[in-house]
Amino acid sequence: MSSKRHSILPPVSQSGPKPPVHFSSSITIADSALLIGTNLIVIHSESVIHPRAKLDSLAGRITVGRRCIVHERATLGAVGTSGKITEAAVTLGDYVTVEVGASIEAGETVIGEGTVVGVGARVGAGAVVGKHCTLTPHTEIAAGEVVPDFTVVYSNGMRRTDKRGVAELKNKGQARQIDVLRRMIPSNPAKFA
Amino acid sequence: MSAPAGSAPLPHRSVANIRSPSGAGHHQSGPSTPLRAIPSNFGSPSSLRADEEIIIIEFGTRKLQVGFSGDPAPRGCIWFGPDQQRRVGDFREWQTDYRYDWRRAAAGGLWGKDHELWQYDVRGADLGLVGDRIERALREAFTKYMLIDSRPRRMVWILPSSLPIPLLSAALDSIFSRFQPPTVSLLSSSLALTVGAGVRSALVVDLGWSETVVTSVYEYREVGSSRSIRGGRMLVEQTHKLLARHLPEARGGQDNSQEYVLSFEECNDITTRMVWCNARQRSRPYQPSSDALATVQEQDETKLEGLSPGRMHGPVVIPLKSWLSPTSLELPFDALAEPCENTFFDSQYSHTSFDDHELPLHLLVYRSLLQLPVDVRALCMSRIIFTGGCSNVLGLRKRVFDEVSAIVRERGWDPVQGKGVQQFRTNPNLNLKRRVARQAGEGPTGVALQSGDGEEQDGVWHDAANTVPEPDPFEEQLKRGTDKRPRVQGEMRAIESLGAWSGASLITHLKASALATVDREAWLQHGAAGASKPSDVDHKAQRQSLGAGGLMRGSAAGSAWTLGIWGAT
Amino acid sequence: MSRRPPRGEYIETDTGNKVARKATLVGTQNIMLGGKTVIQPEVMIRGDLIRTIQASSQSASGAPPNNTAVSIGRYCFLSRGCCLRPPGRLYKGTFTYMPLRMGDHVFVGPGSVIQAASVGSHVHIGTNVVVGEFAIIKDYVRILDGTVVPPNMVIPSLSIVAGQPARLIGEVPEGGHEAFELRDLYKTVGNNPQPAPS
Amino acid sequence: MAALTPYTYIQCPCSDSSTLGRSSGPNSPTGSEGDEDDRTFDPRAPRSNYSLYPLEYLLYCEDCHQIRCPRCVSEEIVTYYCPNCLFEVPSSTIKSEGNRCTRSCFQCPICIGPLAVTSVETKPDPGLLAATDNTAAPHSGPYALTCSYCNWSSTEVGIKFDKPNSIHAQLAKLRNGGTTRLTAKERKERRKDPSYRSQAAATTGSEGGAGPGKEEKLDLETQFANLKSFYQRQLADPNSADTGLASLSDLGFSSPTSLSRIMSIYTGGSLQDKKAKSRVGAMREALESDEGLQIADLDESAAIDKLQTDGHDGTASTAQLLDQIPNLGEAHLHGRSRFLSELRPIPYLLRAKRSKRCPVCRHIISKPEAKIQTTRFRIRLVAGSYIPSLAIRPLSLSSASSTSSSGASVPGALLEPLKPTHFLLTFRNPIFDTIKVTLGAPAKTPGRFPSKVTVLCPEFEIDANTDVWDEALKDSGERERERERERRARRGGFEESTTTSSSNNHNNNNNNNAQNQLEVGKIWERGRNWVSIVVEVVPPSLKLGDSTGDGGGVLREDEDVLEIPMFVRVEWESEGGGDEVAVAARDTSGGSKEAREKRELAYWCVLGLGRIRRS
Repeated sequence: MSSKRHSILPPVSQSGPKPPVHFSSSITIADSALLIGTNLIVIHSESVIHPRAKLDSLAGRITVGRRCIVHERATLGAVGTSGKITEAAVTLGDYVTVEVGASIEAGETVIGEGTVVGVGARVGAGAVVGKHCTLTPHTEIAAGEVVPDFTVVYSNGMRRTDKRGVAELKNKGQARQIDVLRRMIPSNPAKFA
Repeated sequence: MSAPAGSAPLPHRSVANIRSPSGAGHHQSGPSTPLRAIPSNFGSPSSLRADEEIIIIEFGTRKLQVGFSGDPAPRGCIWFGPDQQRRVGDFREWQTDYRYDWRRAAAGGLWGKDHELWQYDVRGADLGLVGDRIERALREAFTKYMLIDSRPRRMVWILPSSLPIPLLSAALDSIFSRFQPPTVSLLSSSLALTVGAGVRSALVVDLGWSETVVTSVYEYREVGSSRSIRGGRMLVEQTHKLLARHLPEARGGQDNSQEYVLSFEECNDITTRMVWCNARQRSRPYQPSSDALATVQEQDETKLEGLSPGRMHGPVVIPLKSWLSPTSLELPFDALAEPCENTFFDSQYSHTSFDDHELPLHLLVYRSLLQLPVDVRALCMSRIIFTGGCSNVLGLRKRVFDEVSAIVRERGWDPVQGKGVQQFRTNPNLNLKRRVARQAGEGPTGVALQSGDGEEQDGVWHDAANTVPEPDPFEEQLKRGTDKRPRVQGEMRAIESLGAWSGASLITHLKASALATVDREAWLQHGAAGASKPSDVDHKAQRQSLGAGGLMRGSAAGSAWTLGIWGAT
Repeated sequence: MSRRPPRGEYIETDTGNKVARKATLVGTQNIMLGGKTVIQPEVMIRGDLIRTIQASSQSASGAPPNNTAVSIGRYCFLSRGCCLRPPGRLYKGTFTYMPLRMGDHVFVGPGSVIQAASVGSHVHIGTNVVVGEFAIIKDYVRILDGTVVPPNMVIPSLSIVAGQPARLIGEVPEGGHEAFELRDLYKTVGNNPQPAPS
Repeated sequence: MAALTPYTYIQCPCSDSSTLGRSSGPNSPTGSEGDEDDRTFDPRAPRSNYSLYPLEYLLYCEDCHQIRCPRCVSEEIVTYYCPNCLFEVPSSTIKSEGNRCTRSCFQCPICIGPLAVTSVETKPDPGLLAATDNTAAPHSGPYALTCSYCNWSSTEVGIKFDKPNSIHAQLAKLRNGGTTRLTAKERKERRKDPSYRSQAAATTGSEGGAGPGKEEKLDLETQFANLKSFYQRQLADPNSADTGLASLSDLGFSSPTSLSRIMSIYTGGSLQDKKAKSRVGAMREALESDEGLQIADLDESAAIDKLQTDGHDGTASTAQLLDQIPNLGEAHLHGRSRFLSELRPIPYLLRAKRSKRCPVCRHIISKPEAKIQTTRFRIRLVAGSYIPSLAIRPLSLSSASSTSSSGASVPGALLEPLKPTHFLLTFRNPIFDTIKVTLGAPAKTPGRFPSKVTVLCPEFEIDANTDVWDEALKDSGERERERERERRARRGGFEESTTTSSSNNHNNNNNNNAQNQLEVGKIWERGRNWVSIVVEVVPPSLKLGDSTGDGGGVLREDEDVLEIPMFVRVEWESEGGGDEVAVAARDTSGGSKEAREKRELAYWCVLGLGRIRRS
């Protein structure tokens, strides 16, 4: 392949209005990330938004905490079952990881600090996931459900409590990962500003 | 290779048979159908035989335990379930969208039945299917857990002594024709348990799945056995009742037709996880008024013995997935003792109101002790072995033990005061005890009375009675012999056994011979029909417990062999 | 080349690769295709996540040849919407990505996400499968739909796995090997596809 | 699950022999009553699930010219290996180690995902940290096994390790909760010094109280060992071993004369000197824990309390308990094995490469290379390269014949009840002789919902699979061309219509001309080594209503799948074969046996066509 272009990136369908954003200066956001909607999108310091990640503030404000990683194709603020507009559609605490293809529906949905939303997992509208939880891949959290801190949801809905007490280590790891990512992902906050 | 094998055409070649398997079915009676060739064609050359690696298989109603002799524990344990009954290469159970539709199965009359290898009631049973199931389970065990090739190996089977012959022969058929063990030796589970406990006599209380069996073993011989339908299945049913009762009434009318509102799998799971058993209540008199309800007992459970005083009735949350809508149920912890209460004790009823086949456990144990001659009883009561799946119900063993000792304290071993003939008939305890009393006295005369209520129990029972005279004479010898070496007896005591499988492993490892040993060629030629009934072997045998003669003849393979106790019926 | 006027939904390279124009390939210079590989629309490959452990100085721009992030063999078939990304982990205290290597005749079902360290040859990965980081999948492996292969899992050859998390549920029978062959499938897509054989 | 791609299952003929193998004595009157009535094979009979196989599971014996299924081959182990670390395991160590990996390969007791060794002190995220580089990692012990899927850690059951390697050995010495356990050997030594007793009582006390008095609580392994040595001591006889054995067997298992024997023995035993013990006469019971006797400890109140406090979440599911291996390191955990705290990491079960022999002629029909890494086979005689493969496609009749088009034209679509539907069966001949195929299918499929079946062309020949190189070195180009032909042929069979099928040259297609309408006895179309015919089925309506006997009014699983049993007979002549096809064709009553040159293969198969729409 000709090495001129480093990517084959078919144009992103920038449908809908361009949402107002409030970015920390230290964030990393790929220019093929997809930000749509009408409400404010807040991204706090050192968070990383992968290419093709989708933040949709149509149903309310989207807030991404510090040192979060939102992977490709993850969707924050998907207008789910409840199409109603809320003040804060999706709120991610600090050190949250939203894995590939995971989707977090809009509607006062909260993801606690240090929680990992696994690949292809779905968090329903209004669900409140506690701190340092692990939602394994393909996990489904029903709308409005409350998941206590340190819960591990695995094998189609089985639950247990994470007793390892490695929260702060995971956060450290996350920080290191972010160091690497920001070197790899060309950030282009200007595009969304 | 054996001669018939050589002469017979290969089964595959003969199209006719393939075309109509059922039609072929008619030939079955013929002892030497050409198609037998296949089995005997499998590695008969002894060179192909595995160096003595004896395989021990314990058959249960719901699981198969398999391992090598000399091992302390089985290598693999295969549970029977609907997923095993699928075709090869059918992986639907793993599809994310697939859920086993238990409601259909339940409607088909098998709520949990498809988790059982067999039912003892063989009427209308597809024995071929039983054979297939055993074969598949065994194959899985061999390839997955034992990692052995398919060279023929000797086998030792551990079977409940009440296994009906049709089932036994179905099993033998499929194993002999599919795995070619040169011989299959049969052991009764209660014996294996006894050996596994290091004793020669014991009262084996097998809290099994389909029924609870109390077997008294004396000097390695089953001298008596009585059973009650109160077993694991009943317990799970009771658990289901309990849960169903606590489910919100908004059950949805469409489900009223359904007898079951929860899946067997789930109830079974909850039973094994959460169900426990109340300790015996000091306060309660032994015979409560028959109008006392199970619920009544709940309240005063705080002052149960053996429970820490500080216990509060905290509710237990149990998630239910198989209900119409997945939910989680809050139950008082004590409620989870009800199923066990109702299944095994039913103490709200007076003990006279039970039929022989549904005796509560403590009565069952007490009575089977009562039926024993004094000396045997003395030994057995201090060698009680609890086994079977339900012995895992927390507190159950102690409860049974306490209840029984209580009865003993109350009545000792004296016959209850019987009045009138009809009462003599209705109240089984009566004649039993009287018989025992007599036997203890002058022995054999007991037989006449005994025959009255022998109906429930197959052959073994009669043997029990009949053996009575024999122990007596040398029991004095025994006493004399052992006064320097005191044997614990006369006091209630429960002992731990390694379990039937491990016991059998010991027996085999020590090269002791089994109850009966079936030779492959002999079986393939005659099947169960070829087994000479113990009675035919010699008439003493009949009088012996355990359908004796099984051992002696059986080991002399070929000539006249029996199915041991299983051939006794 | 994607500058060329689109002549069909696939770009067909001279090595026989068929890459959908609608596929998202990030950091193509770090993606090695063995040839005759089909990449369907909406496939995403993260070539930009390269290993940084040996020389953290070099950035994604100056790419030495050893910088391969994702290497794919011949006759692989990446179905619509699947995603290949190199696995990353902490190694001696620092975080790095490691290359994802894929053999020949690997079928990746729609919507699956692959973060394995290595995928062997003749592997069939079903629909909506998640292969966790640093999983190692050997040859002739069949992964059924919806399976979640946990991180670091090793799947030996000729295995059939399924479940969440994945567990061995069977072995590929002797007669089943030919089914992994993807040449025919290769022909059924592209700008002038041919129908599958009966 | 509405969609269902058509499938084929084949019944290995051996399963009939098994049916017959069951000697039905007087004892088994009801043997295989399932299909006693109708003479056709019923795919829904519960038993058939055990005899049906997809083609790829079947092998073929070239010498017996027979299909061999997993049930009727005899296997031999080629190599043992661990599926996790992929190390080969010498067969010598297999048995002693319980067929499990003795390195550090474990599965999670909670979710059975793989466990990785991670350092406990500086705990890195196991999700991000692979097991392998702990050795390289700077940090040092203690270590734990952690699951990177469900985040379980062996510390939850109080187990930590000093070294990151040879976990298996370390684990064997550890009880849940971290207390060390003694091997039987150590136990013996320790038993000498009194100080141990107290300590033992202490450790065991935690697991529900030690036995009364000096009773020592033995773990299963030790109890077994003690019992074994006890019995051996009892049986050992200085004079002759066999009498020793005899004593147990006879006593034990009640020979008719056992009574007299017992008598003599006990009289013999009554002279009680220590030596008497070792005599035949002294076969006695175990009296103390050293001899394996264990007094049961029935007080489980502690466990019950734990059950209440831990609740449902504290207990293991039946599935989890299933994966556990018997914990020989503990005494009987009667009820207590249910608690999560009792679960232990599961050492990986080893796997084996197996070669397979024909049970009849003992020839090898499948033999993999011994090396673990390779997937090559030395020998691999799969049925697929000997018996015709069968592909099923729903057939939507083009314009020409209207009658019953649409219907199931889309693969996987539901079949309309009571509406004739057509399917195209394509038989492909893999062997290098022309084969003659005869199909037999019941007019009505068995079961509660019989559907009408008509095979339009039940008898036909398929030309040999000539082009060896074609198949051998899969030259795609050639196959391409071939497929091209088929495709166009399918589109109406114009083109290269030549003489009827006879010998083997590439381009001859039997000319079933133009818009092929359904003619009985006519092949739909034919290719180089394949023939496709049409089957017409009329699905039943799945009306339940009056519950038809068993199963009640409910539709059983898969009862809505239209499955037709079909008896396939394949005849061909290996070179030099006399022509008696016509003769043997009719009489199936085993005239085939005699025919030497003529080969014949016959088996039932089941065609799953699709699901029927519920009415």
